[in-house]
Amino acid sequence: MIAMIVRRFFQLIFLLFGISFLVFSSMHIAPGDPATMIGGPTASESDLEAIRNNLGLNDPFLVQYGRYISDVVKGDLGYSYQTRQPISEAIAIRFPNTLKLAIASIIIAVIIGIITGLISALKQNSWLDVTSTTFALAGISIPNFWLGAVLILLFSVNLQWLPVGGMSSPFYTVEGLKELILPAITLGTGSAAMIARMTRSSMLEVVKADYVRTARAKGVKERNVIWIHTLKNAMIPVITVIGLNFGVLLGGTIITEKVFAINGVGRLMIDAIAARDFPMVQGSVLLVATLFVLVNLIVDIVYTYIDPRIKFQ
Amino acid sequence: MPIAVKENQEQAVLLELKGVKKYFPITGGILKRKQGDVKAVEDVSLKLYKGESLGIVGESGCGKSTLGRTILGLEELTSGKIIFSGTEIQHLKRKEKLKFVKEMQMIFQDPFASLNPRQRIGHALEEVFTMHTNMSAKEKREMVIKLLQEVGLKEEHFDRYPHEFSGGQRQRIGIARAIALNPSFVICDEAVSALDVSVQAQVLKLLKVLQEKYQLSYLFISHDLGVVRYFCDRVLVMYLGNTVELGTVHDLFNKPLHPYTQALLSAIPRPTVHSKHKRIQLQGDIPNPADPPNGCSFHTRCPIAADMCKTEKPVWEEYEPKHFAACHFAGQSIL
Amino acid sequence: GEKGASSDPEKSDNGNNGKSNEELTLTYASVTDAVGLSPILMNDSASANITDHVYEKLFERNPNTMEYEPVLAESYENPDENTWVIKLREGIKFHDGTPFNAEAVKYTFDKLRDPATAAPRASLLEPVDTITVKDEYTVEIKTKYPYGVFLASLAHTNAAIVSPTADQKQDLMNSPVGTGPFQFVSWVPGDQIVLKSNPEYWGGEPELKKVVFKVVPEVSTAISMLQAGEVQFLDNLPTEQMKRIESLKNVEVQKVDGTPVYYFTVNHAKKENQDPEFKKALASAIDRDAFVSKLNGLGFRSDSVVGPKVFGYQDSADKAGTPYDVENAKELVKKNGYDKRPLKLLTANRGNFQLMAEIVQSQLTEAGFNVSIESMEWAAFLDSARAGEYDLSFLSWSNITGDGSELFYPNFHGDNVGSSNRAQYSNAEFDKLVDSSRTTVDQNERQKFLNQANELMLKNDDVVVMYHGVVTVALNNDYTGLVLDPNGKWDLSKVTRK
Amino acid sequence: MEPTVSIAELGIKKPKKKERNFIVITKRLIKNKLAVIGLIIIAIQICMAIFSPLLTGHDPIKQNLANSELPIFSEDHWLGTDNYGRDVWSRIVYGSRISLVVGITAVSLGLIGGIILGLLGGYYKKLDGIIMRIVDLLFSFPGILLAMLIIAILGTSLVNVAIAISIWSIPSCARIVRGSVLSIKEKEYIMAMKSLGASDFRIMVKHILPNAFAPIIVFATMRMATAILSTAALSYLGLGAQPPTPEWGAMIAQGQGFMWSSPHLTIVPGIAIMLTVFAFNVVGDGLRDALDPNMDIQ
Amino acid sequence: MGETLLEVKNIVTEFRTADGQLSAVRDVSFSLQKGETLCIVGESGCGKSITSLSIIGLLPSNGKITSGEILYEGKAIHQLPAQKMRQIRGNKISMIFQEPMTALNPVLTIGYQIREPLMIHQKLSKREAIDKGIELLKQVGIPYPEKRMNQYPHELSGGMRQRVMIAIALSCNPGLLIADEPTTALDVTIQAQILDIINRLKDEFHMGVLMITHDMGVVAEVADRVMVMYAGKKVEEGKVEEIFDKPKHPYTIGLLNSVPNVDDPDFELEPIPGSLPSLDEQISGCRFHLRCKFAKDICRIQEPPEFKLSDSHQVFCWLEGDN
Ligand SMILES: Nc1ncnc2c1ncn2[C@@H]1O[C@H](COP(=O)(O)OP(=O)(O)OP(=O)(O)O)[C@@H](O)[C@H]1O
Ligand SMILES: Nc1ncnc2c1ncn2[C@@H]1O[C@H](COP(=O)(O)OP(=O)(O)OP(=O)(O)O)[C@@H](O)[C@H]1O
Ligand SMILES: [Mg+2]
Ligand SMILES: [Mg+2]
Repeated sequence: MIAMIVRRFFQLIFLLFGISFLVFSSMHIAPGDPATMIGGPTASESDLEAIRNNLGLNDPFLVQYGRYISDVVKGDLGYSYQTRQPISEAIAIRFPNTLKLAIASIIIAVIIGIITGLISALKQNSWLDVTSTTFALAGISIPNFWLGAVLILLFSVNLQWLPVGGMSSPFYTVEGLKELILPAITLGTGSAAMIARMTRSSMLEVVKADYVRTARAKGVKERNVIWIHTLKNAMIPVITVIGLNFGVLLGGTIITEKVFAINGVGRLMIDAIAARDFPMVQGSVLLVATLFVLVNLIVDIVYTYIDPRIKFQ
Repeated sequence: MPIAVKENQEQAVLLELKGVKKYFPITGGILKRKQGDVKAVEDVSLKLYKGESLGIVGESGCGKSTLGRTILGLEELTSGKIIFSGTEIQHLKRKEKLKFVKEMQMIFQDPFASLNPRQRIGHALEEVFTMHTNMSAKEKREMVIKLLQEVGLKEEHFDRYPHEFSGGQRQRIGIARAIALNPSFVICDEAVSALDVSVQAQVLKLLKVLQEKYQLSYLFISHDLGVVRYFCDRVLVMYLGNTVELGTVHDLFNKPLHPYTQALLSAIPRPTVHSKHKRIQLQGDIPNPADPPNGCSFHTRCPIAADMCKTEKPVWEEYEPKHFAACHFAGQSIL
Repeated sequence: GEKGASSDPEKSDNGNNGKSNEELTLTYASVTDAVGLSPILMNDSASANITDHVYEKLFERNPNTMEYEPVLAESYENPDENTWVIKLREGIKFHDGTPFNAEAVKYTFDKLRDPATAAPRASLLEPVDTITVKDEYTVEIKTKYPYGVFLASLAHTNAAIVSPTADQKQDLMNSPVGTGPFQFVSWVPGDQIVLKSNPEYWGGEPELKKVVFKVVPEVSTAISMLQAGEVQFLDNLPTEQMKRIESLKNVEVQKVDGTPVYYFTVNHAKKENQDPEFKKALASAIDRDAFVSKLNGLGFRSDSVVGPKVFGYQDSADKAGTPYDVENAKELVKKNGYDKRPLKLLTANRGNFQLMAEIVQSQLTEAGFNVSIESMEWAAFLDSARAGEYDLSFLSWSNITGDGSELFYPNFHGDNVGSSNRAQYSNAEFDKLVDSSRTTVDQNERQKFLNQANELMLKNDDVVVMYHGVVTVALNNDYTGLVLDPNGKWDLSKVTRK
Repeated sequence: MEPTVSIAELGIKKPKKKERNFIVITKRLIKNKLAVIGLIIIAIQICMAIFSPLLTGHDPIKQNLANSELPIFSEDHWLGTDNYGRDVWSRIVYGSRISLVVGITAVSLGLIGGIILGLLGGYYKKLDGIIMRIVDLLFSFPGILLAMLIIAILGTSLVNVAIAISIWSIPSCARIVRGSVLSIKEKEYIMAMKSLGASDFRIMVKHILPNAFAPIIVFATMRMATAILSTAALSYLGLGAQPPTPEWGAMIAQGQGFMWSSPHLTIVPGIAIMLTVFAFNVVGDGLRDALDPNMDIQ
Repeated sequence: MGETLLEVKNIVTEFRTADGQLSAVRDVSFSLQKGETLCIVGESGCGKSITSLSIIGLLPSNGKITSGEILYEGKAIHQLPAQKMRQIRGNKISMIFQEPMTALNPVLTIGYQIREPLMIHQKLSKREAIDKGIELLKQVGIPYPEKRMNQYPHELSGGMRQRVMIAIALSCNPGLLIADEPTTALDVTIQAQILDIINRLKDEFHMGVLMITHDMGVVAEVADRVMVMYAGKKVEEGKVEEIFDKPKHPYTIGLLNSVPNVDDPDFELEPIPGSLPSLDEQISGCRFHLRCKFAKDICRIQEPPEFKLSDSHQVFCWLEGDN
């Protein structure tokens, strides 16, 4: 296991190199000039030139990239073009919110997804199955901004049960939880739908397995047949989906963060892209890639707990 | 007597194996370095004569299939020589090998698994000609229909999918595909094990008929000794990648030299209620092929193992004419 | 004039009634976060909204009289055209205790001018030659040439005075220190900035004790927050949501005719676009009245490029553009075969640009032109427009200083083709008029030059003014006293509870 | 040694009606009520796209500022008009062309890329490491940046949006295909093809690919939905269809500002997208079930 | 012997499928005494497994016993509510399934799986169940049973897994053990071990064993009585000697002639021509007549009734009617 973690770590380094080069070059190829974004639309040529020189944007591409990489290797992610704030600090402020949101919505997604998936699998082709399938598909098809706006209108503006947006209280307080509910639901529905569908098909496969029949032949209670003998086996592909979704969520989800005024990594990245704040884009993409690999690693470790057959050399 | 008939042909060696080894590397560690080998086939040498059926028996996992696949070049040879019709074929490139592919064919254990479930069987058979000949579509179709008839199927089966056939029929298709290019050598890798006794009997008959007709040589892999006895001329017994005994059916079944052969023969459940055999109970399970025991690989389960068996590897010797074995106590009964 | 929306006499439940005993607090929702809080280094309106409350400038334009009035300055005189002697107000202290004096002014302006600073708006002081401290409270500034827009420049947000000690000690970008009515408390980047009242403010401590600038990127969410009472104040209300906002019971909308101008332009760098009939045909094809009716009251009509709230305006220019006449346009199109030429209409996909583009595209099509829209996000748009990769486009300018030269020079002067002159407009006669307006100190003279320049553009149909912006805010009914400037800025220092 | 029974009469099942594979699958599909509903919706949509002019009395881009924001069930405009006074129904009908075309193009391009990567990675152990790292890279590269890059290089056209979306699909498609290839290539019929001397290309294309079809089809229909939603998301970010071209995603994005005054401007295209997504998903579900060999037993 | 353990009377088991109702088991009756081994033989797909699953009540969800009854120790069990049936399963009747590789749950330890029935039916504490489990593993000849308790199925060889299955099946000393091809997937040497264990335990606990197989060798080895099935029907039943020495039904004869004899090199195979009809095929008369060399007119028209040849030997074939 340790060996696997170490190997993944090496792979991660290569991946990050690749990603950073890709991001760096695409930011340079894409139209839009960081200097204009700092100087504003009416900045004069001399103003822009001063800004460019100051940021080193007049150097050749490879020189800029080399400088960036050597800083990163030294542990310095650089400073924002826009705010001149250290990138690591900017990310450190946003990441906890994204993390909270990602965890909350994956919890919601897992609970809803597994339960609906289980129901539809156990009552295959019944009206319950059709209903939950329909719900799952509705969940996957509703655009997030739409769902978010409607939830806000309903629960925050009309009923006034929950705050409209923002995320300022610690998650363990009542306020903190209230702030999380709507965005987590908005964000979680898509993943819930995926998890539900995965659970359904995986369960349908596993309930056919011989060992489930063995369990019944032993006289095991139906409840235990499902929860002990079936579910654990069915979870293996579901875990992959959960992991993939969680990885994506951890990278921040622009629309939900925007709609609920959450100060998260997704918005940071999108704002940085819009403002051509290269170092900030780099920093957030590297964070996302790292998280992605990390989550995959965790998923793989979870596998070994769920399925003893899986071993990592 | 078939054996007598084949005595004359013995001179014509079709296939010769010399010291064939096949190891599968076990990799591990951070850099996926090689950590050891599964010694699936360990030093096999033998000759196969034209028109004969050579049976290979042995416990599951002892390397029978690997040997078969290695001969066909489906697995890369670790070391040794494979000589087919006088040509060493183990190092040939794919292009050069195509010629031999036509000569050497294989019938697989699971007739269903060895057919592409999404291909009509007619097309599956046509594909063989597409790959190796320049026949026109019409010629191919005619050939396929002839083939189908040859194995007892009909033209109307041409457009069916594998799942629309019964197990026996599917195995016939597998046979048709194997004989399509007029091979001289066919490996049957447990070709009848998946079939039910009554279907198995049908297929065995068919194989025999074809052998007569085309002078085929079979390498017949099986763990059913009854079938082997019925079908083969000579038998090779393998244990944990090693050849332990080779002899004619008659010799081997009547005078087994190796204790493992003896155990195997005694363990066969006889479909008769009267002559209850004394069974030899082997203790323990088959050792891990990645970590075979020293000395004789069978010593861990051998009832007559002595100290020397634990340290010294027995040599492959011809104890009687055409009857080989590798055992320090060859011929000693273990009952 | 100032238009107040009809206020609802009923007090809303959503307001801050419960908090009446506490310190008066106001929360403002901003679509974007501030970039930084140093007037020298920032150049965006979200930051300006904050720095305007923390720092002060030497002068400020009175939104009503549109005259420049001294703030940190007490008075000024021009011994000659190139010399400005400014007397400063005495006894003012920065929030960190540093006294405000001539040194501070010199320090600030020198830093702004220094190329090493790379200040985005260093060009504000580009004509400045020397800055001399005459005494504790007097500075003398010499310009390289007579500079008529100097007071306007000094009234610009980016010309606010910073505390020299603070600037040397800390990064003003994230911990600003000025002389203003509010002082900085905290900033969680991306989330919110908190200011509190300055008890030692020379103009008297504001009643509003705490201001929270909250980042709410989605406007409709911000409106929901306003409705739910989570925020009390929004500005820059979007056209599409006006109906919704105006229907809210707990909110009062203020609208003021403003300085921003939105115009349609051809790419003047292309020869075929300089054809007067082509420009005339375009101008006649665009029905500005129909468009303005779609703005829900957030824009008003005037053909003049220099708007009514901008220095240099004369009401004779209101109708000086080519009037809408689709038949005339069709005729010109047919006559000159303009329909055969595919035209690319470049637009940014934000604010009302998209609306303009769609409506105008439809109107031009009606007249027979062959126009296709290409919309882009802001940064790419600015780049493409600057490079002149378009035939037609919409541009805008929200004039902070409210001076006509500040509109004409960056946007249309030949010097700035390739940078801020995205219309690629280059006309020697026009350039001369604008130069004169800048180098003349006599304001009446300047007015004349600006008007001539304005009329010149209109006569040639160089641009078609789509509308002039109406600046808006929506404020919770419990509050009053907010001052809204035509340039879109607002002042919270006089805000009180109703 | 002559066989006692004639071979021809051995083991022949009674000949069954010859049924083409797709007929069997269609039959099974038709038994699935949800899938049938989905198929009907898709059929309607295709009709909408092909016969748009016949289905609408209005020009989808014709503005009428005086008649803007008419509510649903207005006279002459049964789905109302948008804020430019354009008929919502005709925009929905014409919009189906783009949504379907973008969806199908994006998914097919993504499939091609994903299948190639997945096949190579799954089949050749040596390429697997590199290909999976490429896939990881594509996974973590922000989609928006990718879209911007493509649009920066190629422009803001719809085709390019399709390309952007298709590139998003590649990594997941590659993973799915690779997974199937890994298991299929161990199947005995692949070994059988090798023993017959088939080339790797033939094996991959003729024998592995058709058998990986079930997961690919399910993925494709799922992805079709995601693709249409992604155009919406891209339009929302300003990278979608260029106005005034009607496109559902852009319609939602534009209507968002009018959610309170004219909610139908978001809800109508929202429902259109939802129905499509729903239809493709249930058909995908149905197809998967129909292709499931387990159904064979019955 | 003598005490009747299980009685199956005229059961019919049907499947609801896309092609309509299909009968997999057609009117099968038999009985089993305590301490006796009954083997069911027949071609693959003839309904052996479905018969046994009908008894233990674990038919696939689309299957149902549509008529007939099953009596265990004289009490009907085919209509018991799920709750009651659970108390019987694993306790009074237990089953070993066809595939040792897949019948054990891969994610649960051997220990857990063997403890489970003990704790459910014998209400043992966890500690006691562990001890009993170790005891059972020892009985079926698994080396180092303590260690095995904490291992997972994939860490065991196929033979060991099948032995674990047997240990589980025997854990509550069932009165009836159903073994569905318990050795098909194994090699002869391992197969021999397992058959020995079952035989030994049968004698020890006086169980009834219902063994399903199509390997005639195995039958000869373990059976007291044999029932031959063809296409869902019982075609012949008798003592093992009767079946092997005096097979009456042409199908039984064909089956025996299809097995190569290891001990007789000159034995010539005589395969039964044709193949098993599919379930939905409508066949009038005897279901075997299409493949029967001796089929007469009546065979094609009317189903043969039971002909008793001796107390223990019955056959369903018109040919017997002639004698
Ligand atoms: N690709 C492979 N990689 C690693 N080990 C392998 C591979 N193929 C086979 N082996 C191992 O080689 C040994 C011999 O396998 P092989 O399939 O030849 O046995 P067999 O005699 O055919 O068994 P069976 O009767 O079960 O078919 C086994 O231990 C097997 O696990
Ligand atoms: N769930 C099901 N739905 C429909 N038909 C089924 C189902 N399960 C089994 N059958 C059919 O019932 C018949 C009897 O099956 P059964 O499993 O009893 O055969 P078997 O005699 O045990 O064969 P084998 O020796 O291969 O195990 C077969 O034709 C099979 O296809
Ligand atoms: Mg094998
Ligand atoms: Mg069975």
